[in-house]
Amino acid sequence: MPAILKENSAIKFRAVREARGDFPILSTQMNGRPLVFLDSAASSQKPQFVIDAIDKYYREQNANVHRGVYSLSQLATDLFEQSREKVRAFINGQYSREVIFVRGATEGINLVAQSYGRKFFKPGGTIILSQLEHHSNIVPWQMIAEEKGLEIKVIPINKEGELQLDTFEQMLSEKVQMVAVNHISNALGTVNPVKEIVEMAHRFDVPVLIDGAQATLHGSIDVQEIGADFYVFSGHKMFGPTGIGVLWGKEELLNKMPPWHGGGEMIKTVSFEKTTFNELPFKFEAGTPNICGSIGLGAAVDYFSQFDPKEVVAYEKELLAYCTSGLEEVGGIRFVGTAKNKTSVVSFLLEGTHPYDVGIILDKLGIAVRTGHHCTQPLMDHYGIPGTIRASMAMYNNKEDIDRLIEGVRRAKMMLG
Amino acid sequence: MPAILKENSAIKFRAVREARGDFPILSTQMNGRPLVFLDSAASSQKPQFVIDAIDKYYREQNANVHRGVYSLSQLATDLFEQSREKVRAFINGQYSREVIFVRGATEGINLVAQSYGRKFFKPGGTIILSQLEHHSNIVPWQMIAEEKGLEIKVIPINKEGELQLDTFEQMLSEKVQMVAVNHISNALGTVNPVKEIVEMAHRFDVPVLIDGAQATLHGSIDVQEIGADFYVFSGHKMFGPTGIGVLWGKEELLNKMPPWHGGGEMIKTVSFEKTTFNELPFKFEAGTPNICGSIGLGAAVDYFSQFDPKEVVAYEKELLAYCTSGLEEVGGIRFVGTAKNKTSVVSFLLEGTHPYDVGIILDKLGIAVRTGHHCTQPLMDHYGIPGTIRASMAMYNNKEDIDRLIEGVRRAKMMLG
Amino acid sequence: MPNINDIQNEIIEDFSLFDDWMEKYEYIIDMGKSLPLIDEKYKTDDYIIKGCQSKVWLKAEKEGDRVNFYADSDAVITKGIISMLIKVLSGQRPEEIANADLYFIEKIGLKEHLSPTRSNGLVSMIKQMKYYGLGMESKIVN
Amino acid sequence: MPNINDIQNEIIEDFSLFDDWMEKYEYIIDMGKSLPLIDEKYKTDDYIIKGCQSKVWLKAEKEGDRVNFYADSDAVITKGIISMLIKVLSGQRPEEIANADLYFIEKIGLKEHLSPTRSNGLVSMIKQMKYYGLGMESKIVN
Ligand SMILES: Cc1ncc(COP(=O)(O)O)c(C=O)c1O
Ligand SMILES: Cc1ncc(COP(=O)(O)O)c(C=O)c1O
Repeated sequence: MPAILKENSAIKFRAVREARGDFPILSTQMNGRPLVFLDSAASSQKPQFVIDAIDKYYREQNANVHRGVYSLSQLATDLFEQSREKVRAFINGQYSREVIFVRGATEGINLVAQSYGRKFFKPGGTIILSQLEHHSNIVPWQMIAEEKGLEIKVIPINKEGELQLDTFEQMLSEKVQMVAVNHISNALGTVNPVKEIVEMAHRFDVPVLIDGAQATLHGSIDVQEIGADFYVFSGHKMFGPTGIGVLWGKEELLNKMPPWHGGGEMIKTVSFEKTTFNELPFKFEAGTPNICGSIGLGAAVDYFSQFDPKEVVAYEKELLAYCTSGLEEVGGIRFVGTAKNKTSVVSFLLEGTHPYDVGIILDKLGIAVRTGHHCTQPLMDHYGIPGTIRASMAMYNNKEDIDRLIEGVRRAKMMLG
Repeated sequence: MPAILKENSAIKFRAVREARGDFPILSTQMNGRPLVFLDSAASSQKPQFVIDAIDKYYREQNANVHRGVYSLSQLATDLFEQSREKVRAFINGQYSREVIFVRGATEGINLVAQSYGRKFFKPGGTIILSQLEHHSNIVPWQMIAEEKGLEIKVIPINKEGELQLDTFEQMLSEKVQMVAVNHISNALGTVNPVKEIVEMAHRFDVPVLIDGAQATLHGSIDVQEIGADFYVFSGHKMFGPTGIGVLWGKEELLNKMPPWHGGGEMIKTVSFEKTTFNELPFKFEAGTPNICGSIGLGAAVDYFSQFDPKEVVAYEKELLAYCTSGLEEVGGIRFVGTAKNKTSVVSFLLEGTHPYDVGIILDKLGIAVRTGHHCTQPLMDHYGIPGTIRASMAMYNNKEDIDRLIEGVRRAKMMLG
Repeated sequence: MPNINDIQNEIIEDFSLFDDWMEKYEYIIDMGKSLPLIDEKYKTDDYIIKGCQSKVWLKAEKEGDRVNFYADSDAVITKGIISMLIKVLSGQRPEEIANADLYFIEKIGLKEHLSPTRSNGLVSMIKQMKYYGLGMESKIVN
Repeated sequence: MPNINDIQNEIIEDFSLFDDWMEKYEYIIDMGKSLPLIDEKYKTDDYIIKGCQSKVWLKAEKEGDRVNFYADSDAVITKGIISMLIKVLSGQRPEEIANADLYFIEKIGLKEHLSPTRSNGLVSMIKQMKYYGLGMESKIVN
């Protein structure tokens, strides 16, 4: 159990149903109708609590960090480093210095691919990804694979959209130099058995990066329990600000990796003859960091801890079931991704229509869903479809949102059919 | 003249003296005294105008960009791309697609060093930097120089802290593959003759990167007039949010450079067999960008345009002169950096004291200055000093701030002397 | 052949009859459904303009001093808009195509579909049509 | 030799006499100025603990069952605080040093100087002193 839960076990949690009121944007309108926001997998909305933290930072606390002796700079530094510690607790990492602030999941993956990859990848080796991956967990590996002469292999999925672990097992060998898979699929919602994947890979001493971009919206994570070597995620997908994310890595590995970006903050001493690098986490944080972004992410973690994660999961499951059965009743729906273990994401097609057309009509009705390939073209190619309509739900959604969606899909069916 | 000025020539500017009231943090206290903020070269404070733009974004406009067909996502995308256009106008770039959003100046320099450098640098070549550079404009070049086998040469300075252009001229040859110098020195305030430097380098077809981190706080820039190939700066140093900055580059060069980070947004098509990359600017913007950061930076540009740049410069020169003569009267002051052309930065030492001790005492008096090496260790080594006390002023400072500083330095002198 | 602005004004008049977005979209969808706009054999990568959201195929043919356009999309709303663009531009003289001010789109309230950030392929398609008008055959793939 | 907490309490009492930060800092500065805390020959890179803002040199010597500390800094306020730390920890038994709870720093209102983010070298210095207490000679350079 993540530390954050243990610490909070005495706390009286707020009811999940209260969450909705915390998000100002959910009371706005889109095309003249109350906004129904069902695109949280692309980016979540922000509670007033996080917005306030940002506002307060710029009004009262702003200064550059790690540099000034004056109190304001000390305050900003303390807030920034406290956020690092909050994130550590949220993912139950061992040390806060294992938490590297980056722009988002994408940058975290690039950091590992470039820094770890350039030092440790050997020509002729293999990188294992999965058919479910987001482009951000494909392209960085393709780039380093091409540079260093490695091959990429892909864990296949069954028609429900679940990873085929038996095939994965056969793919593993000493030649494999990295396994990188997502915790939860953004396009389908499949929750992957990451703990098993890590165990299997570790039998061959293969390091594993878990792309947790879609996992942190649904509650805290336990990286030690998962056992991964690297875990990345984005603040904007978990009620936090844009422009901030986290690479967590095992200290031992991060210590062995060369720095990636050079600049201020990441050095110990600089001369034109010889430069020595700083320790973790600063070694990987060149330049002025996104100070306010980190503090906003810390606030998002605090916001989360007001709710009982078990209740969040249960509530989201309820929404998922309600949405799925509602859409079934409409008729002519093809669900894409029907894994047994999935989060509150429903990807579907409406027979005889293009997702874009459905998206346009829903938009006119004030309903925000995502249509298209969801940055998972290889997955769409696998299913032989151009894309899907995806409704992704967070704890701030409610059944009325789903009712509006279902009604909207009915309308689209009527208009397009 | 930058386009932004032309466009605004009919506008009635606000008086620079009104600026101070726009910055909420300047009415707060530090150690029980009204804050005197004199560390704008490290990070500027933010006007309510920028804070409001951020607040509004999260309360009313937030969604992921370039992805959704729904109106909210279109709105966020439009705001994001409008900010790119605002930045283009602010620096008078030719096309907005030449404006690449990055985390800050440091990331911009790393991007060029890694992407341009890895493709075009040839072993045995030379990179020219200057003695004045910030670590962020040294270390990225050292890293790529080491990787590719290049040598770094350094433009020397005279004792006033001005670049020696005659020596620079002698250093130039066909072997030189990049010149990277700052527009304005953060440690000394020296304004460098960047246009001349570019002209000289271009005679040998050597590309030039200008580190403009310290320049944008003092008004708009004209990259076409300067003639540079690359120009980088940070939002947080120009009234904008943290976590956002800009690499501007000539389209022709940017087009030739390979992508650096891989991921969503920067691709056209992805398959496990073959991935094709997107056009400018997206080729260099992998993953979800700092959407709110970019919009905040656009707001900072708008804020700037409320004032007459000529008046800003004149006002800051007045503050500089007032501060310099005030400190002279204290006695025992050694000024470090006395270039003829400098911005409102005063770097100094108080005889017989350590900068840290002075910084601590000023802090107790509510005065925020920066002490230390200012991320310019080679420059400090050049002067044979561990660091300086640096007061850096922006248009929101006033003479009372300087009076408080002078009084504080007197007090420090008394206590430490 | 009526000129570009006559056709635009006609479309604007047609649309002025609609009371709400529903009727308007139903009309666009109908147009998208009814018209065969391009021969299936041209729906290949040679003629594609790729938007992130929907695909567009476009073919131009010169006939005397006129340019004829044939186009299609896999999304029906996109196709409906295309059919209006063809109505306005196809069969016109190159210079007129190149210089056309397509104000009808904004007037009938479809501006959002032609935002450069919409990525449905329509902006690139119009650019491409105007290139043809300029006698340039270079293909822009977006 | 009085024990660690006795000395701490004494310092706290001394400081309770001061009315404001000025007097307090004048006292610390005086301490920083007066004491020769380490032999010049030890102010080398072998004994340095590098803060970003000020340098600290630290040397430990075992004498019987006690550890003596000698230290210095190039910044006088840092040096003044060092002199108090030496007063408290030098000449004590290793286990006591290792286990010492240095509460006086907070009590006299200097906590901020020992924030891990202060980068004046003091935090690393205390860590180093405690390492010596544990009999570990590994040097931490910060
Ligand atoms: C001259 C100069 N260059 C580069 C930088 C680095 O900027 P940032 O830390 O925002 O990336 C700075 C600021 O610290 C600077 O003053
Ligand atoms: C599974 C997955 N991985 C990676 C990413 C990339 O995250 P970001 O764009 O915030 O870097 C996303 C989100 O788009 C995602 O859903």
